[in-house]
Amino acid sequence: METKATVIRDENSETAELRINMGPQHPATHGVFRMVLTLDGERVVTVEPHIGYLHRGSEKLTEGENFQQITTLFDRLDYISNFNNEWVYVRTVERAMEVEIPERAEFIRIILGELNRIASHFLFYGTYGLDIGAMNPVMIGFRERERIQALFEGVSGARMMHNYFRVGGVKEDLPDGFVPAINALLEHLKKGYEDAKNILTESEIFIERTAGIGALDAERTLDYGVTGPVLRAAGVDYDIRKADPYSMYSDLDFSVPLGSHGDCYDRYMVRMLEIEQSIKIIEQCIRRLPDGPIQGKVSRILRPPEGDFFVHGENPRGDLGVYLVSTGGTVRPYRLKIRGPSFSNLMALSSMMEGAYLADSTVILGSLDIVLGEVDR
Amino acid sequence: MNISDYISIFAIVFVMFNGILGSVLVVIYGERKVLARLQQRIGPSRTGPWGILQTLADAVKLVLKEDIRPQNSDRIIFYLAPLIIFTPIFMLWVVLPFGSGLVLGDIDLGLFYVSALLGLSVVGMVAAGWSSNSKYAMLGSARSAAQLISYELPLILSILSVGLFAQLFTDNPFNLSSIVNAQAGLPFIFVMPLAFVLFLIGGLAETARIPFDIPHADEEIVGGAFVEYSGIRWGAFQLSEYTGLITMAFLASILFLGGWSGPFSDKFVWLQPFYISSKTAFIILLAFWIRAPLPRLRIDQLMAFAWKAIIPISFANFILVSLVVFIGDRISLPIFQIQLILGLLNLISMIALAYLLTSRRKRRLAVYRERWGEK
Amino acid sequence: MFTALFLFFLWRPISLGTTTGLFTALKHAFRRPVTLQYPTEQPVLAPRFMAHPVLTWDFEVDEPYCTGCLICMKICPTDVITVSMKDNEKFASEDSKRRKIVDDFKLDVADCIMCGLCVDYCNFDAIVMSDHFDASVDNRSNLVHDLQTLLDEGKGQQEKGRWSPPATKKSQRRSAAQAKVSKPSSSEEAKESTSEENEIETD
Amino acid sequence: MSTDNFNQYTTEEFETATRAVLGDIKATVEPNFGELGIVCDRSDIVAICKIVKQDPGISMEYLRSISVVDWVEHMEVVYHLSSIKHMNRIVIKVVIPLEDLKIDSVITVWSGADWHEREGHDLFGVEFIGHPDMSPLILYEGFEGFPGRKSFEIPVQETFYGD
Repeated sequence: METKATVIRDENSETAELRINMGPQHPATHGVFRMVLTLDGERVVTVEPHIGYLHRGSEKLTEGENFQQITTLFDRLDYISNFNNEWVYVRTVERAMEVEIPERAEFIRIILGELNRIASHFLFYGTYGLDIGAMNPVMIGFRERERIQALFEGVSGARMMHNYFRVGGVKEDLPDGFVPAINALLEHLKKGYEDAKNILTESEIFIERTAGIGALDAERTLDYGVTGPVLRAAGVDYDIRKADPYSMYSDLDFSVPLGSHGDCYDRYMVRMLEIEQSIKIIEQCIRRLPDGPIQGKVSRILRPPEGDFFVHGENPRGDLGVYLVSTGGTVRPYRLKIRGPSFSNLMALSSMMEGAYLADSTVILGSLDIVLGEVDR
Repeated sequence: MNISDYISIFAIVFVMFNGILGSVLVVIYGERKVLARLQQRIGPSRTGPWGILQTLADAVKLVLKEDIRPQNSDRIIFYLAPLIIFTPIFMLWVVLPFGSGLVLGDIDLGLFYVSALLGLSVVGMVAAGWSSNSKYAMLGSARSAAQLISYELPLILSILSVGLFAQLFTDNPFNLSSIVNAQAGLPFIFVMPLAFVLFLIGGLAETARIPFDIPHADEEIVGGAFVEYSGIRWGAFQLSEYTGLITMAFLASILFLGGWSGPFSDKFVWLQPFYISSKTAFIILLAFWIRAPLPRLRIDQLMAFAWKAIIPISFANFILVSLVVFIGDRISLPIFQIQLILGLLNLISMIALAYLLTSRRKRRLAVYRERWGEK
Repeated sequence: MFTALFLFFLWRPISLGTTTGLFTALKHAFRRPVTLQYPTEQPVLAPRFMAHPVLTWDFEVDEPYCTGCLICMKICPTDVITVSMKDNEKFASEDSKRRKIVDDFKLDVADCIMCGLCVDYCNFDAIVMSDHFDASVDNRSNLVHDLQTLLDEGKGQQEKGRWSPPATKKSQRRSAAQAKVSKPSSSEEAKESTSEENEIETD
Repeated sequence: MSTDNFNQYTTEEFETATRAVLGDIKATVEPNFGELGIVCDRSDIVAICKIVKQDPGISMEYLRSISVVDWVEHMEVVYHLSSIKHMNRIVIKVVIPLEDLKIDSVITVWSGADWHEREGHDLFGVEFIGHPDMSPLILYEGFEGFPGRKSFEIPVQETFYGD
């Protein structure tokens, strides 16, 4: 459990710190992330994160696209939870244009968004298992995510880059036979969740590897602007779905799992319990899914009024915020700033990692569950 | 020795060598297939029927690949390191018996020879890590040096306890063939299960397999000591890894599972290699199974596990076996009774250890329960 | 008896979390593999599956639905579509109601992001997303599809039933989507909406 | 922290509370699309940030983002703050002239300002005084120009269609 050990040194011997370069091509950096570690033996002394290898200038690109086209860019930010990204963006424009969204569209969005959260957390589960050295989790994680993506394909026509949410509603109505399909899917997911839990949650080696590793207390976590499961693992009750409810979340019954120690194990547990909660939310939504239109009254050419709008939503990784500056009457945003949760979460990395073992560095990085598409934008 | 002797030795060595190479191919194929099944996959299925030629295709690819040496590496040691690892593992097979009399060199100090050669591969690892001029390789070799040396002790202590116990049956207790003969009545696994478990743990660690694959740790140091190697040299490392696994399983089946002995093995000599290889295969399958769901330990936890748990237990086990053998020999108990006493003692100590382990687990789980409630 | 006692004392180590993991893995070995043997087993594609866009063919008049109105070109986020229009000869001979018809249509699949916006914004239901997902070729220039290829592919899609004629499809979707009152026949609506919706600005 | 004290204030109460807390500092405080907008001078930014973070009634402990907006004739730095205790949000806007693109860093108030400020420096060339490390974050070393600005032209790359 103890993370700090005394380093015994022979005063006469000469030692030098070892600087190793992890990434951008490294199996455990989750994409093109690079960190320069200074090691004292097996122990990490300092960490220098380097990002930007996936910088595509998304913010700049939005200034050249119509409001309808920007959804496609948001699909490619956090490419694990595409629906959630699109959702925050369309909510921003809806907020600016004061569009009313039909209830059915809201429920469709919640179902898809929560499913995407489950898919994202399953992917986290898999890669996290792999970061720690276990092989089976990644297969279970991908197996379940694959099932969810097959459903997404039926709904939106694409497995990842959906472009399905529209300002004012969604693109098409749900396909025939969606409700039986999603009920069957939820049964599968529950079984898969049990499998997943059996392999890692109570495994002694897993607890040994994660409990007490990379711990940050609530105050410091918040100081870095960390959000999402990482913040909730530190015990801060901040879930935008509860704290600043959007869509129909205020009507739905679910709880926010909270950790207490803020270490890697708590982050893992928070995510796993969020899968349970998301399943609960989806079940409620299916029960309450009303008939009716799926598209509010919006003109086909979007011209938000003048002003600046900041809208945020709870992504699987945390608080995704979109800051839209509109000069009014134009079909393009003047400026669109994206506040990615992974970007802020990654800032806390170096203070989590100092003093940990080299082997823990991948465990800590994995527990943040970053997506580089969103960090670099 | 005349020329025909040399030719026959050469022929035997040639057959042995290729036999091992072939079995490595089979084991790698088997690992991929078994792991795939444990993960609800199919595994290799395209090359040949059921994909049986997949490892062969991989081997051919490795041979044809460009052989790269990093610029500032130490040339001689870099090229020598694969050989240093490769050779001792193959030299081990000289003394390993496939059946009664079916052994190349049936030397008296077989166990001694085995434990000496097992320790050699660490030299190759360090050489490879040092010469490649890569920090990842260096870390990997440092890790493997620490790990291999730590786990050599329990391994050798459990081997020694087998030799000690074999004393009761034979005058030649360090000879592998006579150890197998000693198990004709009752395989040693029933007499000293504790030593068997220790041997398995030590063997997993020696061959650097999950949960002890810290020297390789693909997610941290990307392959460890041989990260800079490519082509056939990398293949040589991989080959010796898997030969190591086969050797460990083979040794376990010789020392604990009764080797070639089995039903009718005396009457039909051709059954003997079959028995020993199926026992070996069983142990290898066990290693595959363990590999599938378990995470990897951290280096400090691994060392703590070795020095705080495994090594004291090995010593205790060794002392226990020697006491029982010594006293039993002195008061000239029948062998069956000695076996019974030792087996019972072993069982009791295993149960005690199991409780120790679970109480440790309770402590560990207390953290979990306190945080996340009764699950 | 002996075994039972042994197992009784060993139940605790067997109930270890790590052991549970081991047995869960073993359980997986007796389930059916989830692998899809791709080239031999083809995936079942959803009816809405989107690969790159292709053009549809009006079998009644024997000409493309596309009038070359450029709206797809304007709405495309990655600018992969290049269209030009010409006067329709069949309109002169009163075989067709389309005054203009597509002259040339180029689609660069290499840059296409398969978002489906062109299908959404097409006023004439002339575009449909194909299900041709294995689009790899050995030269990039083969990824630039011209009008003829797109129409041929579109015919294939129509035969597969992945597209329904505009009379049913668009009006259905509109009524479902915006609960509007149904509009008069499609050609008039098309003319109206062209003038209105061509406003989607390129700059 | 429990969910009980969410939205402790109404918008008006929050506005008056914030005004009272700011005291002598010259700043306009008015609602800005669902958030409370503060427009202030650039010399006061650190002082204001410290006040709104440390005051228990406002308690803006969470810095959501720092954005730079290029208005061609001047730049604007926008700070989005949020309180997790009270669930109120503040947006602080500071105008800085093009000739002197400098503003005090708020990294002493929130450590999370680190990368946001570096990004602003990368993309817009705004210098945050007091930030310990202003090296490029998402651009490579030696990149010419400021790609976030309106004046930056995105270089057009010809697609290579093979031989």
